[in-house]
Amino acid sequence: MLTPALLLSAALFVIGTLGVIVRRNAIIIFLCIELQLNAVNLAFVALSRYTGIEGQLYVFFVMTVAAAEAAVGLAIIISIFRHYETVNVNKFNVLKW
Amino acid sequence: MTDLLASLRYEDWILHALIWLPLVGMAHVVVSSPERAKNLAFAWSSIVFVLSLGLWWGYEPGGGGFMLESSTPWIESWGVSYALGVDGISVFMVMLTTFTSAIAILGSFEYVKTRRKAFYALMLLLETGVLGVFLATDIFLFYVFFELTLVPMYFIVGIWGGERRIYAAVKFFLYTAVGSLLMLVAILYMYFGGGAGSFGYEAFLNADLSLREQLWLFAAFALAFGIKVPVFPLHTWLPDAHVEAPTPGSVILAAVLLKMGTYGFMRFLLPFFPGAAQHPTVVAVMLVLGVVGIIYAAWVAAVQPDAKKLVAYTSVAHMGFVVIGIFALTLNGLQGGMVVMISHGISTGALFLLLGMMYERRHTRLIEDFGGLGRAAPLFATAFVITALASIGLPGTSGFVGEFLALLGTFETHAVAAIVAATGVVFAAYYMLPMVQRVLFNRLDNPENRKFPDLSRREVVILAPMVALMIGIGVHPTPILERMEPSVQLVLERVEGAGATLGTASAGPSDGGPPGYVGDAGPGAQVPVPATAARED
Amino acid sequence: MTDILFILFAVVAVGGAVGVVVGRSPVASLLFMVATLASVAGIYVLFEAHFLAAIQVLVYAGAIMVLFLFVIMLLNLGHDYRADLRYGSWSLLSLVVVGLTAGVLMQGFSGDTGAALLENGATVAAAIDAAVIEKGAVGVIADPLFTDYVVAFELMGLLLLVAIVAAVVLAKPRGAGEG
Amino acid sequence: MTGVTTVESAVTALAGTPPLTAPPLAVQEAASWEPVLPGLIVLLPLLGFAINGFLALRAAAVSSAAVRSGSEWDPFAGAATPATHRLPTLVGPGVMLIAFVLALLNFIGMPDDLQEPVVRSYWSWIATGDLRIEAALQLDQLSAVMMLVVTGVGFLIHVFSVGYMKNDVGYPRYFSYLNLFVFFMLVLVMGSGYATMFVGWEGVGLCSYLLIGYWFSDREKSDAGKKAFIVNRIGDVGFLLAMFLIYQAFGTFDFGEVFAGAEGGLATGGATVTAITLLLMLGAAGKSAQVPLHVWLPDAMAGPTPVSALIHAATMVTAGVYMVARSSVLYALAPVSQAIVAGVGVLTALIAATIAIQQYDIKKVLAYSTVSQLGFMFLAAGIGAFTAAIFHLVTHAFFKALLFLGAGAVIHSMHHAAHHAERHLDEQDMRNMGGLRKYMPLTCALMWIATLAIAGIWPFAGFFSKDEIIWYTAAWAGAESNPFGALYAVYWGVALITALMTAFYMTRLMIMTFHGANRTGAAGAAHLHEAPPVMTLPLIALAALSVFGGWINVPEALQASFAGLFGALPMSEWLHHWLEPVTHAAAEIQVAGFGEAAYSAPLGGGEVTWALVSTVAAALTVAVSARLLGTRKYVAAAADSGPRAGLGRVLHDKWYFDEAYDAVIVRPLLRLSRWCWRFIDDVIIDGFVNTTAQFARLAGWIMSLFQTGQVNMYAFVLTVGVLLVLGTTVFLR
Repeated sequence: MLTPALLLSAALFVIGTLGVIVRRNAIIIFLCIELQLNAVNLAFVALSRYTGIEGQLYVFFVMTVAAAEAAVGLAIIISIFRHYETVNVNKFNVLKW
Repeated sequence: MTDLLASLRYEDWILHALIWLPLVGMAHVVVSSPERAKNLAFAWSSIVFVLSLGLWWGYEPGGGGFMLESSTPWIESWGVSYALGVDGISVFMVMLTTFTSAIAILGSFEYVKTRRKAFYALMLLLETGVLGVFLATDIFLFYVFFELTLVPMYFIVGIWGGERRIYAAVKFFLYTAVGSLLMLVAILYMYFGGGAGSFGYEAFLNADLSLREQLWLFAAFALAFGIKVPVFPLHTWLPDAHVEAPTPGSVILAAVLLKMGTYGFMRFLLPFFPGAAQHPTVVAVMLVLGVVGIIYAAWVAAVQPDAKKLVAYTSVAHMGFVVIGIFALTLNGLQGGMVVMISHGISTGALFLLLGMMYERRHTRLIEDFGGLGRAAPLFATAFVITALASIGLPGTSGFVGEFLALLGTFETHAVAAIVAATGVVFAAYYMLPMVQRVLFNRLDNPENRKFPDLSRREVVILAPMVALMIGIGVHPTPILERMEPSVQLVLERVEGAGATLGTASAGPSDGGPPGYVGDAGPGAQVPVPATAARED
Repeated sequence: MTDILFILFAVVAVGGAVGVVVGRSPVASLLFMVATLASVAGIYVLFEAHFLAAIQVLVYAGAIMVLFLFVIMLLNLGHDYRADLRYGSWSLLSLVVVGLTAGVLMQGFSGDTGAALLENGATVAAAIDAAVIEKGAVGVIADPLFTDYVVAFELMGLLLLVAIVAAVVLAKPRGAGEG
Repeated sequence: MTGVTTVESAVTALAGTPPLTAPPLAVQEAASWEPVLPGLIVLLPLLGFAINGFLALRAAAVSSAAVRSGSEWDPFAGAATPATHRLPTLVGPGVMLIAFVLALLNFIGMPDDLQEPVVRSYWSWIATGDLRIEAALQLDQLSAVMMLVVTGVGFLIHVFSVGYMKNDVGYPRYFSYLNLFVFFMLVLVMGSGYATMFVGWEGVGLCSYLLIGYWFSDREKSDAGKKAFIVNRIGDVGFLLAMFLIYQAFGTFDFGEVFAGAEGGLATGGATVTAITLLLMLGAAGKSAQVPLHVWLPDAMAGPTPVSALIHAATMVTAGVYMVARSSVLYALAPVSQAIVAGVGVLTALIAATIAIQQYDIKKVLAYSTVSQLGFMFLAAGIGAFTAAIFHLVTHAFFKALLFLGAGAVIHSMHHAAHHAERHLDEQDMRNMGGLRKYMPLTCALMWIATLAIAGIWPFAGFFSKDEIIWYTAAWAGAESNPFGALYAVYWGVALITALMTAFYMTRLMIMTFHGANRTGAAGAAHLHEAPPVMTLPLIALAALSVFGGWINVPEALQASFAGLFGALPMSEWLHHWLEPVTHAAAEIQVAGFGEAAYSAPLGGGEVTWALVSTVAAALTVAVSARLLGTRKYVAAAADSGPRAGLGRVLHDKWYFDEAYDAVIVRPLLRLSRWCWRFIDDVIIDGFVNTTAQFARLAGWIMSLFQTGQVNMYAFVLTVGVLLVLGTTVFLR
């Protein structure tokens, strides 16, 4: 059952990647990143059956980081939205050289 | 004096104190108020200077090796240690640094009006960096300090400089960084490939390098130091940096930072790569660059409309004398090079201070804006004339002793180079006297110049010791020469000793001569030549 | 039975993921995301990772997604769908690249690397199962977490703290801190 | 020291004879002589410099404050002259007087049989490795004579300056420079080695620079100072290089060791010694204004007239002659150099004399006359008549100082007249003078003495010294194995002609200045006056020396003839014997090389005959030209621009030396310098540097195209990157 799980993980990952590339809404980009993280988590869990419990520990850590990232990321989005009145990532490009 | 120093256990702490006290002072300046910054910085640099004076007695010229050595492991796994030491070559560089740092800080009181805390903090940081360069006996530590000096100087030029300060600062930074990165590569090569095994000075000395390797590494080191000196085609950063730098920056740059290059020649280049240093092509190239630097820079200096740029070019010419003195590989040449370094530090430093005083009063550096100042400001004019004369090497001033010895030493082994370089003496008058004339003499026809205030008491205090040193060293340089001699001799022995073995193996210039012939020969070795000349007749 | 469940969860998860990407409004995407998360949690259960499955539902699908929802509602988004999704050659190109990535990944996963892994998989799985019976689903995670990985665990705590502070600072309106 | 031994041993091995070692027996006795405070002689002028310099700075502080407030300070306007202007009168000449007395004591006390110089070393100046340069002074017969001239004539000129510079604002500064000059000059003549001598050598150059440009506000004057310094430095390079060669050959700079080494170790006419002497000659040519480096001296007349007298006539410019005489051993060993030195000397004498004929500026005439006389000294030094060179140096110091100071008195007087004249009056132009005898009879009389002296008319000083030079040229021309005998004969002829030209242009100067009708204009003429006693007293002293100074070296052959008043004149060949310890080595070498000098002229005739011929010819020249020029009508400078064309114009314009240097050296050098700066520095080197920077900037610009600021784009590129990495790991496994 390992291979199907990994294939599923890969599928979720590339869909998430696609989302990051084609969407402009910062929140949805965020969601897609979460999706990618979940795909990786899935691979970790699947592999933990074959390598040891550490895989699950990593998932635990990833979730924590995801939570922290979501908190900070969303705060940034709020802050940017206050300034630009939009969450369209194409609209904020002041860091462009 | 010696007893007093011994009772203070001077030798145990002095080198560490010299390096780190300016940093303590920097911290103090940072936490103080902008109004007090200048006094604090001057106080700290003066303390460092006074402490360094003890080296005059504390340093005993023995066998010429490092004195007051101390070493603590720093990064043990790489063989890096915090190793300090002082010898006859570095002791005067250290004293020159502490002296000019204090003078430069005192000289910046009126010049620097903005961001004073940052300025004085950077000046003290610069002092730490330079002292570290001169005192480090670990190559890694040396490199760290060598690079450290770039940072404060970059900001000093970039923040308090003139109109084109950004260009000048970036040019200065990139020019020097390019060279030192190549040197880093060479250092790493010696560490890994040369079998040095540690970054200690002795370990590098004993690195086992073939002549081919030596030549490449020599090139890398020479480029790094040659840019710092600066040697002829690598000099264009200097005039820009000098012109844009604030007065104290110029003073430190000319007096000390350039010396890091020639110091590197003597401390690292010659002893590390004796085979390359004796290679006839290498010697020829370095001598030609030195000679071209002397004459070319003098010519270019002579047509500068900007007084500061003129003096900047004279630095190139002066350092040319150091370069030929060093690569003549004679005792007199090396000693002369050292004295030129000291003398140039004092006289050019003083010239920059004087130009700074002119700029503070008139806000222009163009020579044509001045004229007749001798009538409006006689004290200023007197100091200016004496300094200019010391700069062009009038006998009785420090400049003469250095140039004379350097040329004499060069003449012993490379007469043609010395003959061409000696014309630099004429060209020195050719660039300096017209400037002196157009600034101090001629009619006082500009009403602005009529109001030119004479030296203030603070300015007299700045210039008096410098003038005294110029004349003092010119009249009685022997105490300095005898302190340097063992160390310089040691450098020479290392070059010649190693060169003799390499030379016979690689069928070099001493081919056919008995082994050790070069090594045995002191300066008197050339004497048989005239005897042969007499025989021809 | 597990195979059927796996296929079911997999289909829901992939469908949800596609829904996230193409969802018209952020809220729709969010709800698709919840579906995906839930089915991934289900797959966790199939892999005997009960504790993670619970956390996935509680923290991820519960807390984090609600946080997203709050933000979406706070910012009152969801009206500029046309400007949101990039069409045309860009999405085609993206599809190609992503498809290639997928292909490479599939190729990588379906190779024979796992042979050795699968061989001792049974023993590892048995050991985990035994540990679960002995310490419980939570204990089997908690035991290494508080022994071998305690430093990392503490750092996680610190990270969360920093994140909280950062979030508060960033989200606070400018100038609100004074007075 | 190893150097010397190596040379000696090498030479010993070659020649098979032991090198000259044993010093003369007189050393033991000589060592017992203690010179009287030689250090103090040098130190006193330095002390004077320090005091006067301090006063000068004090005074300058006051005057500059006045300048800054927009007025001018007149220190003599108030009721009492400030101390800064009173003290120098005491200090300046005072230290000179004490120094002169000390020098005199040393001179008198010096034993006749002193064979080796007495050296007093004070500290080790430059000591490193085998190089040992001592800060040491040396006393021997030559330096004693030079000390007397420097301090003696120097003292008289200091006294004269008190009157001449009385109303100058920079009075203390003037005396500080003058004292400093004497200090360096004494170092020059008393230094015990080439290095020490070089200190004085460049030092006097510095003082010359400062004094020529003393009135520095005047552009022309400060230009002249600068020119003097730079031209001198060209010579100094020669000196430097000669020193390097000397060090290489002998391992020392010390006179005693160098000469000992040269005598024993160098073959006559060898390449080394020829190179050394030629380079030294370049140095001497710079300092002593010999062709082609003579161009600075006429310009140097921009300085105050007493300065011209002291530095540019009596002492500094003779330093080159002194140096050649000091290095007599080396020159004797290099016949080629000798011939060149003599040739340069005689050429200089001729060229300068021709120029002097067509000058109108009284100081310019004297300046070219000085150059010409220096040429005579060089001729003497070149042919190996070192005593004659020093002799002429001494007598020239007397009468040329007198001429300059006399001219100073005239200018001083003219200066007052110019203030009141109805038109602008160049106070130094002889066309504005004429008939001054009426107003300043004493000066006129004294200057006539000097004129007769320089013209070489018996029994004045110049007769003996110049005649000796000419005679020795003739004598050595006929030496049996002199390879340049014919050349020497030419020198002799030219020297004779030049001597007559000297008589002519000096008579012209006197006639134009003191005789004929006055051209100053009535208003100005009313203010012409004789100089005050403080100025005339030194003139009288110098006049006495100009009359009797020649008697210190009456040639033995002449003593019994008319020239020695048939044996009545005392001190026959005194100077010659006095300098014997210094010059005998060179004389021996020369005799060994050339054989004995022939005691007859190329055209036949002995010394007495030719002495008679030359003095009669000179006297005739003076008489005839005085008669001819006396009747000639001169017009005032304003209406006269000198000869318009022909040789006269060329001479008036000084053979176009300055113009040629300007066109061939100065301008091209400036152009080259500017080209180096604008092209090599700015275009090539900085161009390369900046192009490198531009390249980096271009690369950065290309990379920045990817920085669109669009997150999607970044993600896309990131994915492509991941794809590439994954692809390689998966497929290239």
